[in-house]
Amino acid sequence: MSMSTSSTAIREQAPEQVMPPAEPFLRMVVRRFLKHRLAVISLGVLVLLILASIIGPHFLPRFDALDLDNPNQAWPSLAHPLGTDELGEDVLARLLVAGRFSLFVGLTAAFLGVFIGTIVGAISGYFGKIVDTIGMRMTDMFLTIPLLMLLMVLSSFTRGKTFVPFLPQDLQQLPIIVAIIGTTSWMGVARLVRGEFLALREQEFVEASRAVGGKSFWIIVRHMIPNAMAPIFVAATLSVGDAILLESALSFLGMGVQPPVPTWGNMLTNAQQYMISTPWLAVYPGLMIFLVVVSINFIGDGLRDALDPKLKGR
Amino acid sequence: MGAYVVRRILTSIPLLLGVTLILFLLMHLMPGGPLAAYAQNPHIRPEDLAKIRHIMGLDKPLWMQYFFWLGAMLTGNFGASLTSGQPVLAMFLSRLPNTLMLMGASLVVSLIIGVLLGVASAIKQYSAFDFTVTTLAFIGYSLPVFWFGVVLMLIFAADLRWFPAGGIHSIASHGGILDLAWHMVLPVTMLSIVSVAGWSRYMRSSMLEVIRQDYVRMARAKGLSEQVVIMKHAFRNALIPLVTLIALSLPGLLGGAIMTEQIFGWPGVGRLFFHALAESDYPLMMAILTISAVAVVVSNLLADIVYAALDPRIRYD
Amino acid sequence: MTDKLLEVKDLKKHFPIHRGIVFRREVGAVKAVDGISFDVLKGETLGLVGESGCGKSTTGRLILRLIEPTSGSVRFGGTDLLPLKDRDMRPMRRRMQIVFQNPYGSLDPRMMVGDSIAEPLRVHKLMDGKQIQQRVKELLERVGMSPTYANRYPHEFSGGQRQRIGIARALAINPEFIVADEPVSALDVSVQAQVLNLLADLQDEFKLTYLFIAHNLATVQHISDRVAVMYLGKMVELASSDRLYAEPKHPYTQALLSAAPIADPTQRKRDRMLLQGDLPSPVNPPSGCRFHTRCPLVNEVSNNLCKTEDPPLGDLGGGHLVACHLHKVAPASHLLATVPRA
Amino acid sequence: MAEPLLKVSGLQTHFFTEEGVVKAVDGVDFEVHRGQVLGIVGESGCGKSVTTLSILRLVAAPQGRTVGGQILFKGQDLLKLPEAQMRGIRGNRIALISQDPLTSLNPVLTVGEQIMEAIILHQHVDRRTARKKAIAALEAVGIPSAASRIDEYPHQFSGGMRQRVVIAMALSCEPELLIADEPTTALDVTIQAQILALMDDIRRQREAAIILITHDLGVVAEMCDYVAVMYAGKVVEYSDVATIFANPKHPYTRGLLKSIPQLGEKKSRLVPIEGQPPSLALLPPGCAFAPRCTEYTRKCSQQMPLLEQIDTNHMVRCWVTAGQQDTPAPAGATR
Repeated sequence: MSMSTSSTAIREQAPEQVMPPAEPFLRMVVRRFLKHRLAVISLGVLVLLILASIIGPHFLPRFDALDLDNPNQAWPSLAHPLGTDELGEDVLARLLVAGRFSLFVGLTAAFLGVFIGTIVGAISGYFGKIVDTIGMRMTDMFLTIPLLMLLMVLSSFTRGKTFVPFLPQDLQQLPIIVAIIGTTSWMGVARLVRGEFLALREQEFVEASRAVGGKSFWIIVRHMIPNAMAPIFVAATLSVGDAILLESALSFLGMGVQPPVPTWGNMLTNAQQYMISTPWLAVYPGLMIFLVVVSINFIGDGLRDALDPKLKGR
Repeated sequence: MGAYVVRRILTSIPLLLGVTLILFLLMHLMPGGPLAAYAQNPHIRPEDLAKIRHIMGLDKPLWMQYFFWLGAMLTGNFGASLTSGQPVLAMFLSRLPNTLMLMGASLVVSLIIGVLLGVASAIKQYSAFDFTVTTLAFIGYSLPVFWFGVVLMLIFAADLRWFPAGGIHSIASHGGILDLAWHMVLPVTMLSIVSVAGWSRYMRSSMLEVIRQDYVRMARAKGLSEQVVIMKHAFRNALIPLVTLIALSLPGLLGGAIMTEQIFGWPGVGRLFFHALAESDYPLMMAILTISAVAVVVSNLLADIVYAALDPRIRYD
Repeated sequence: MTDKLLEVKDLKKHFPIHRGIVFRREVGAVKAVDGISFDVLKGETLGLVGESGCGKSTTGRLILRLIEPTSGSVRFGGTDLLPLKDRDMRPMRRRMQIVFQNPYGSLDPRMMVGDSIAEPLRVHKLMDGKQIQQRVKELLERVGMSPTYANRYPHEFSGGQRQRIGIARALAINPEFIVADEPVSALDVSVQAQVLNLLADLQDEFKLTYLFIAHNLATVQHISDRVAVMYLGKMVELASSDRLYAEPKHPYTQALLSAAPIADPTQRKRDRMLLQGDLPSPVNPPSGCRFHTRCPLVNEVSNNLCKTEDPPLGDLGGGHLVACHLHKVAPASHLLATVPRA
Repeated sequence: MAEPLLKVSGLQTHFFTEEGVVKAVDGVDFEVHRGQVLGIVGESGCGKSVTTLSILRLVAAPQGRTVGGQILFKGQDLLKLPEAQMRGIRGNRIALISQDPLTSLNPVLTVGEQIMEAIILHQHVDRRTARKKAIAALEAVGIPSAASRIDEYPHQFSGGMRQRVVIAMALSCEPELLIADEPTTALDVTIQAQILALMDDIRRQREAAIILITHDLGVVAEMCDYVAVMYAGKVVEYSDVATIFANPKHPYTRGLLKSIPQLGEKKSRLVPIEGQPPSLALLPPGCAFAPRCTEYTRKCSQQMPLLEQIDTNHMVRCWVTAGQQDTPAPAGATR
C-alpha cells in the first residue's frame, strides 16, 4: 500500500505528453514550401524575370542606328549582350518587353479561366443533380473541340476588332487574346472544383455543421471554400503556365499577338526567317517561355506539397 | 456489358448534338457569315449573293439551318471548298493518312517510352533515377513544343544535316518506307516530347498508388517473384485508367500535330486547316473542326468500352 | 411514468435506385430503414445495435433530419420535426446534437478546434466574441483538454482527443438530446473507456438523453438503459439492457449475443449459435420475417409463417418488445413501457 | 518443450523517415509451436502489423528496414536467407491472411487465378491440377458451388465470402504457419464468428500454427493459446492465455482488461487507461507506457525495462511488477 501511495506521489511529476507549440497555418505552408528546393529556386527565377521585364528595358539601349550595309547586325556585343535583330533593336530589351506582354496575357487569361472554371465547377458541385449534369455536359463539349483549332478560329474571327475603346490600336488585340484563351481553357478547373465540392459535400464535418444548424451559405463560406482553396490555388498557378504556352503557340502560328507588339511567341516566328544566319535568335524567346513555364510548374508542385493536408506529418 | 455499351452510346448523342451546335453557331458568328468569301468578291452582285443565300438555305430560320446542316453532315456532305471547288470531304480524306501516321507514331512512341519510364521510376521511388525522370518530366511538360521543334530543326536538320528539314518524301526516292521513316523522325520527336513527360508522370503516380495496395502485398506474400508481382498484379491495374487518358489526350495531340505540320511542312490535316483559315474557306474549316470533334467523342466512347472490358468491376454492372 | 423526449413512429427511409439516362426511372430502393418505432425517455440512454447495413446510423440521421425521411414521424418534445421548414428546424437543432463516428472526418481540417467548438454558438448568434472564447475554454476543460488547445488544428490531435473535441462542440449549445453514432468504434481500445466515461459523466451533469448507436454489444449494453436491436431496416427486439442480455427473445439477438467474443478464456467452451450465410441485400429484403433466411429456428414455426408474414413488434410485458413468430404476443399498443430506471 | 516452429527474438524494424527514425518494432520476442495459436494484441500503431511483415520480410524498403533480431523458422534464421529462398517460404510454408478482404484481392483477376498462381509456383503442377486444388481449397473454407465460383471476380463475393477466399488462398499450399493480420476486423460480428470458427477448424485439422494479430481481447480469449501484448513497438507481456487473463502482470495489460466493457456484467464505470498512446517518432526514454502508468516510479522514465521471465511461460517488461526496480540493466543487454 505504501508503495502505491509513494508511486502516486511521484506520479505527479511523471513526464507529461507535451504537445509541440502550435504553428500558424501560413508559417507551416511556408516552411513546407521551402523544403521543395526546385520550387524555391523557381520562385527566385520567376521573380527575377518579372522584375527584369518591368524595369530592365529602362536601362537598356533599345535601338541602334541601322547600319544599311549590314542590316542584320545580330552579333552580341558589350552594348548589346544578346545582339540586335534585323531591325536593329536590342534583342535583350525586346525580349524583356515581350516578357511584359507574354506574362500579362498569361496571367490575366489564366485568371479569367480559373474564375469561369471555379464558378461553373462550384455551381455544378454544390447544387448537383440537373445543374451538375448541365454544367458537366457543357464542360465535356468544350473539351471535345480541339482547343488549339478553336483558338485559331476564334482568333482569326476577332482579328482587328476593337473591344476596349481607350486602348491604342496596337494593343487592342491583347484583351481579345486574353478573352479567347480564358473562355476556352476553364474546363480543367471546372472539373477539379466540382470534384472538390462534391467530395466536400459528403464530408462528415459538413454534415456536422448542418447538424448544428449551419445554413448553406455558412457552410459554403466557412467550410467548403476554405477546404477547396488549396487545390484551386495550385490549379490556378499551373494554369498560368498553360496560358503562357497557349498564347505563345498562338502567336507563333501567327494567330495571336501580332507585331509590332512583341511577345515571345511572335519573336520566335520572326526569328525563324533568319535561322541560317542567326540561329540563336530563335533560341532566346523559347528559352524565356520555357524558363517561366517550368518555374511556374515547379512552384505549383511546391504549393501542392505545402498545402495538401493529406501529406501532413510526412 | 451490352447494356453498358448501349447506355454509353446513348449518352454520347447529346454531347455530339451540343458540340455540333456550338460549331454551327461559331460558323454564323464569323465575320460575314458563311458567305464571307463571296461577299469579298467584287464580281459578285448583291442579287447573286441573295440567290446563293437562298440556294444554301441561309434565309431560313437558324434552327432549321442547323438541322439542314446536321443532316448534310450525317450523309457525309460537307460541301465544296470555296477556294478549290473540290468536295471538302475528299480534300480532308486525302490528307488524313499523313496526319494519322504522324499522330499514331507519336502516340505509340510516347506511350512506350513514357510508360516504361513511369513504371521504372515508381519501382525505384526516391532513387536518383526517379528524381531524374521526375525532373525531366517537369521540364518536358513545360517545353514550348513549337520552340522545341524549331530547335530540333536547327540542330539536326540545318546544322548537322542528319534529317531532312521538312516534307514527307525526298524527291529522289519517292515513296520508300525508309525515306518516310527518315522524314518522320524529327516531327514525331517534336510531337512526342510533351506526351512522354505526361505519360511518365501519370504512370509513375498510378503505379505508386497500385503498389501500395493490399493485393500487391498479398501477391508478394504468396512468394511470387518481384517481376510477376509488378507485371501481373501492379502493372495491369495501373494500366487500365490509361485507356481513358489516351482518349482524353487526343485533342491535345491534334493541336500538337498542327504545329508540327506547320514547322516541318508535313502535308496533313493541320496544314489544310491552316490553309482554310488563311483563305477563309469556311466549309473546309468547319468540316475539319466537326470531324475532329466527332473523332474525339467516338474515341472517348471507345475508351470507355475498352475500360469496361478490362475492368471486371464495370463489366459486371 | 417518465416523460418521452422523442417519439419515433413508423419511420422509413428508402434510398431510390435510378436507371436510365434520358428517362430516369426508379427501379428499386435500398430500404435502409423500413418502418421502425420507438420512444426515448428523458434522461435515459437508448442503445441501437445491429450489424453494418441494418439502418442504425441512418435512423440517427433521420431523427436529426440530416437525411430526409421517406415517411413516418419524429416527435421531439412534442413537436413533429418532419413537416418543419428549414427556418423552423434550426431552433430545434439547438436542442439536439450528434457525435460522429469518425474523429478524423468530423472536424474541419482547415478550422482551428476552438472555431469548430464555437461554430454552433456563432451559427445561432448566441454570444459575442469574448463570451464565445470563454465558453470554448470551459468546454475544452470540461472534456478534459487544455484550454490552450483552442488555436490548434485537428491534425495535431489523436483520435481520442478529437472525439473529445467533437463532444465539446455538441455540448456547446446545451442540447437536451445527443445522438452518439458509434462514438468509440474508431478509437483505440485503451481510449474507448475514457470517452465512454466522459459521455456518462456529461449525461449526469447536464441531464442529457442519448441515442447510442453501435455495433459492439458489450459497449451498448454497458452504457444503455434500454437496447433496441435492428436487422435489415427493422427493429427486432427492444428491452432493458439487463433483460436483453439475460433473456434475449429474438433468435437474431440470441445469435448476436452468442457471436460476440468474450474476453474470458474460461468461457470458451460455452454453447454458441452460429448463423449461416451472409446478410441479405436491403434492396430485395427477404419476404416475411427478414431474418428467416438465416434463422436457425425457422422450422419451429408452422405454416411457413416466417417466410410469408412479417411478424409485428409485440410486447412480452415489462417493456420487452420482440418481433418474432415464435413469441405469440399481442401487438404493442403503446411502445412506451414502464421501465424501471437504472 | 519441443523446438518451436517460429522463434522471434529481439526483433527491431525501423522506418527511416525525413522526420527521424520511427521505431515501429523495437524488441519483439515470442515463440509459436505447431498446432498453436499465438495472439499478438495491441492498439493501432503498436507495431503488430509491422512484426508480421518483418517475419515475411515484406517491410517496404527503402524506408523500412529490419535492423536487428532473429526470426528462427524451424531453426533457420529467415533474416539471413537469400531472397530467392525466402520467396520459396512465402505462401508455401508461411502464408498471410490480411485484414481487409476487400482490398487484398486483385480486382482484375478471377479468384481462381489468384489461388492457382501460388499452387503452380510452389507445387510445380500444371494448370489443371492447380485448378482442382484451388476448387478443393475453396470448398474447404466453405464456399458453396466452388467449381463455378472459381471463375468469378472478387467483387462478386460478399465480405465474409471474400475473407474465405483469402483464407483458401493462404491454405492452398498447406503452410505450416498462418499469419492472420486482424482477419475479422472488417467483418460483422456474426460473420466474424463464422470466420473464427473456420480458423479454429483449420488449426485442429491441419495442425498448422497460427499467429493471430488483433486488437480485440475477446478474439484473443476465444482463439489463442499464447498471447504477446505489444505496446509502442515492444512486447510488454507474454504468456499463455489463461495466465494473461487471470493473472496479468504488466500495468498496460491490466489496464486494457479493466477498461473494456464485458457483456453481461454491468459496471457503473469503466476504469480507463488515462492519456494517449505515444507517437513512435518521439518516444520518451525509458518505458513508453510510463506517462500513462498507475504504478509509475522515477526509474520508469529513465531506463527501459527488459522482458523478464517471472514464471514458466510468463514474461513481463516492467520495473515494478517484475520486481526489477533495483536491478540495474546489465551492460549490452539485448532489449
